[in-house]
Amino acid sequence: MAIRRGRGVAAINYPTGMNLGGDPTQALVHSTPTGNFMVTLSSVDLGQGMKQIMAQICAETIGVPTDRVVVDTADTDTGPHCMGTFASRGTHRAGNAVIQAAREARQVMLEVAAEELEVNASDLETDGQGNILVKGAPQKSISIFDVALSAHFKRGRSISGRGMFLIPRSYPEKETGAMKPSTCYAHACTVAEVEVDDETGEVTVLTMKNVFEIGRALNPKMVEQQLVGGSWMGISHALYETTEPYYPNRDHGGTDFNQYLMPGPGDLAQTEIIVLERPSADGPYGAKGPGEMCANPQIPAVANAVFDAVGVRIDTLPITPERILRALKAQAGAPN
Amino acid sequence: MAKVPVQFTLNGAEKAEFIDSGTTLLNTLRDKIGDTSPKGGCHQGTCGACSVIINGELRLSCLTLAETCNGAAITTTSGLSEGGVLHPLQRAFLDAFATQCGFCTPGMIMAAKVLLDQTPNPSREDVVEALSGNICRCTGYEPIIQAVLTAARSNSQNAA
Amino acid sequence: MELRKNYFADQRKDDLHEIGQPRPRSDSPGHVTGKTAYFADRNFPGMLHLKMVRSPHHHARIRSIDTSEAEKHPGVVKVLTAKDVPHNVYTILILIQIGPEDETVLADGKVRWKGEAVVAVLAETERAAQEAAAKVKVDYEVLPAVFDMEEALKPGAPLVNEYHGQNYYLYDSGECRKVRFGDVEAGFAGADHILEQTYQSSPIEHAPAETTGCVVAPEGNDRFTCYTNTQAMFFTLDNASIILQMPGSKLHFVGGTVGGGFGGKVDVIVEPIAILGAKLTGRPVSFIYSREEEMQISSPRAAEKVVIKDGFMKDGRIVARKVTGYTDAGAYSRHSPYGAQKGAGHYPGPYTIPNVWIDTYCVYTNRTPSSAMRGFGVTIGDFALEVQMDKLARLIGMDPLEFRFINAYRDGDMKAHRQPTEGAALIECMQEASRAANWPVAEKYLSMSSYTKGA
Amino acid sequence: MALALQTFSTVKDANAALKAAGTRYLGGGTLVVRAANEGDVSVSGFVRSTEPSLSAITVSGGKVSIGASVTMAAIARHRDLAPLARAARAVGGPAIRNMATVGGNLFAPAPYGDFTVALLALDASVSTNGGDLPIETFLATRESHHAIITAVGFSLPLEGGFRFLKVSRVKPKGVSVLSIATVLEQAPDGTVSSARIALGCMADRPMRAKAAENALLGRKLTSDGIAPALAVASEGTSPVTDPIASAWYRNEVLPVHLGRLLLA
Repeated sequence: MAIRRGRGVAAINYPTGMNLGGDPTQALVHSTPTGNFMVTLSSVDLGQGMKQIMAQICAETIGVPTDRVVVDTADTDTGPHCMGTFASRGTHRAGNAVIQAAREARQVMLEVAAEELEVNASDLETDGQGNILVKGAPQKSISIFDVALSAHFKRGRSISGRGMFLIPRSYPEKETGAMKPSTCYAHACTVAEVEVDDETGEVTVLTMKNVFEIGRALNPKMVEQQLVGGSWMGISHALYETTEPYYPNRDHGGTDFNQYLMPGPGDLAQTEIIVLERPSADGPYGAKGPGEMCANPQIPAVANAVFDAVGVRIDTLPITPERILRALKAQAGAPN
Repeated sequence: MAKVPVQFTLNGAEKAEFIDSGTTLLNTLRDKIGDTSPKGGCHQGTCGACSVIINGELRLSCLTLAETCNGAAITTTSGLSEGGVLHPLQRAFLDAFATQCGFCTPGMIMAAKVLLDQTPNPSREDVVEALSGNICRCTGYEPIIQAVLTAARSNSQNAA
Repeated sequence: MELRKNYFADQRKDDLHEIGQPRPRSDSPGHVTGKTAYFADRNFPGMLHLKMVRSPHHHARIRSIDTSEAEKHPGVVKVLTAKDVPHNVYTILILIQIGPEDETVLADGKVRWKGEAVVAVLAETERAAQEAAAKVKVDYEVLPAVFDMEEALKPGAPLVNEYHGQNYYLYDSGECRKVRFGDVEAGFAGADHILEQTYQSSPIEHAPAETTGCVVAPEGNDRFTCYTNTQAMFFTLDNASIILQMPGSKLHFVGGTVGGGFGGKVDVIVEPIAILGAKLTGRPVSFIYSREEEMQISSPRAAEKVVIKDGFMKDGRIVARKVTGYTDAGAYSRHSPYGAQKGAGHYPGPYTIPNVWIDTYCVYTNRTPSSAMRGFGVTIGDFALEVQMDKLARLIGMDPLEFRFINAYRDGDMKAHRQPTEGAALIECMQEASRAANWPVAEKYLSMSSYTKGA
Repeated sequence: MALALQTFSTVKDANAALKAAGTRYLGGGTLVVRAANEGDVSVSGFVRSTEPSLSAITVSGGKVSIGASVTMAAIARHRDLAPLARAARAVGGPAIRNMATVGGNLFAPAPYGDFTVALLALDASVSTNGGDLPIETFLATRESHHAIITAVGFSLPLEGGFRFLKVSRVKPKGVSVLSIATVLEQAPDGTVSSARIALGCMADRPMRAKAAENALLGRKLTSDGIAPALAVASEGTSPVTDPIASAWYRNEVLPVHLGRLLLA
């Protein structure tokens, strides 16, 4: 018996958005009478944290702390249109729409503040803590709480804004395929280290070192959530997952979590995540979509590591112990 | 058809309901009593999202008939925080960013609670074993393992 | 996780108040206390449960359907067949003008995959619906089925889907989406080495913790509220509106808190039939996939086949790449025509190659209809591309990481689909990976930059 | 029809109720409640008995009796059953082990039923109110077995004489690729004097590896000593093919894992 070790690398990029279909998302932002802000969307949070990220984007743009922003999403009676949560588009598309809506609301807010402070709106700035200050004369200030009260009860203004972000549809040119399939690209390079049991074909992923370039980590802890979970799913795709384990025979597909296989908590690779940020030109605060691409590079990295370990290529996913064992036997010239 | 009575304590409060015989505890808790913290992820016993604690033991409420729980003390995740203060495990899950979609979270917390009740200073292997019946598709498990280890440490610090 | 701020610092503002801050998630307290409300946490008095009778065959003609015993079963309130669905033949991408309509809400005359929905049973309890579903009698004439994309594309193969008329999606560019850049044959002719390899994958299930489903409640005013875990609210509402021939103003969708999606909840499968059930009975309706349905009935990631032929030089430059990609849509389009052409836009990967030829096919077979999943149109392509890169490097005795540096795209490089590269960062990712994984590469690669155009 | 549960204080009364068509005995619920939840309409009612003996574990004079309602968790933590703890812990995750019973495990189809593999190696007897059956006889006919299992009995193996291995793809709790239980006795010179080897997943129910048992007799537990046993380990197997592994794979790796267990 031999446990053989190998490592493999893979490098990838990933497109953000659904340009080939046309890709719009809208957002509305308004303030409450006491200067809290409501973001209204129809975008869906699958667990990736869309609600929190939209709140941070709105807060940054308006100039208030995030806990003064409430996100109301995914009620079609109130929320304006969003294409949906897929194609790594949520943060990018909805984020841009929220920025636009928040900017418009911020402008009204500054105008009301300017009237209260008897200065020009262009001379005002926010401190990020809930106050509006005169640039260069910060002792002259007003709270956003008071500005909102004034707008509602005194000046009859709606501190609100509309956001619309549309990537117009790109139609591929028929003969050449010229097209603009994406808005911006995220990047990754992953190195996987594995051990392969050459008598059973079992693979243990020892380490997974992932470098991701994602534009901008809007909330680093939430980015980490996506990337750690994605790295796990990449390993799962590489080694475990299929609904048709014996295709072209279509029987024996798993119907539960015992028989549809994925790595358990005892199968975890030691996972390292490193994030680079090259802001995208058109993303909200430079963000790109990290949610999908983070599960891609591990698959070929594991495949290449398996080859490095035992010298057989498994070019069909998933790379199961059975496929490795059959390949090892073929390599050894044994009948199988 | 005739209903049968069931009676147990849920998170310390007495509950009595009339249910159809053969109803699972999961459906009784969710549909009759209105505690939706246990989730129905599979109804097969393969995902752990419906985990509850019955008389101190971790059980799957989807495979447990409510009638077999008469007189039992049942704990669910909705009953863990007291007076608006989160249980240390809940706090640790928050701090470790150990929830994404959140659907597996109540079951994970139940499994972790039983572990810490029985093994206050668990090893990583103990935690892995304790969570092994609970499926998470989002996190890759590591943040959850870390959350449980952190909660154990904070418990032992408080006790010291 | 480490943020490596030394890269691209000149392009970034790091002094923001809220952006870049690890704020706690506002939804997590609900998650850890079990208070977060998912669609299935809504329970309405008098709610009916919908169970689907499904095809046991991969491909069959339906001779007859007899629902009489099921209708008489105690607790059954309504049994639905194709004739009850106002606009039964649909396709979801019709909203962005990608037709034809090719799928039935409930099978009408034919089933094209094992598991296809044929009859919907609505009953007072899940158990009654299950028992009644078992009493529905469907008489099938089994037809030859095709499960392999190459077989399906051969002349004389069983026709999977009559709405297409052939076993592939017909793009405006023909049988496949094409990308043509440079002269790939000339590139091969001038290459030191040529390697052609085939890569394949199996369908992959999203397997979210929460299964697909919805709960529909009549509002009492001709409107219906649909609590759903769809990934796309208006996309689902608008498709439901078409299928039900019901103005969108009559529909109210509430969702946005989903127990995992990964692309598996974009198909508009459960909502229309549940709304129809609520409309025809006047009762709330719950239609929630069982775990078995989630694992075997809901769309998986497509099986794919990717053939890559590369011409490359001893010095490591790839001079020609030809990619033929096949996406197995299964029996119906759903999102697959989009995914296949997204692949065409993705190849030849993040590398600058002067001569490229890409054909991507969306093929129909009698497998479970596939659809979007995390990395749609790209994940399997990246597997193929990056294993191929490893093979090329080893063939010329070059370090696989250095080989990628030689070919990596940089700002300004023209891509095969004729967009200049912007915002590249592949080189920097590889540089950092070299360091993090202790995988040494020559100094000249460590001093490269995505900012400067390649040779 | 709703799925009513009938509870009886005696096994005798429960046995009588089980005669009704469609009724199934409710042990831990991991098999029958799941079947009902999944829409198995052949299940029309549950029957259970609360007779205390069903939950009893007795160990005396090296003889063990485990009531059919005893859970895997109860076995795993029982001081006198320490050698079996590994096999009991091989079943499911913690919640399943608190529910799954010895009686239910006897009926669990492959790839489940790991504990029964251990019972087969231990040459257990299976008890009902009608008497005792050797476990091999029971397993061969378990589909037609309608009387409630009340207990299993066996002799505790000698110190170190019992070995158990479960191989799964998912750790730490995945279901079996295969499982192996062995009860070996060795002469003072280290040669094997008696051997029982039971296999899980190598057929649709636990089976004995009789050829390997015979080939082990008189041999030492060394690489060379066990080689003849490994060579015939797959004799008579007809492994299941399921999403975990194919029959081919199970047969290929059986000798590998048996060898590792015997040399451990």
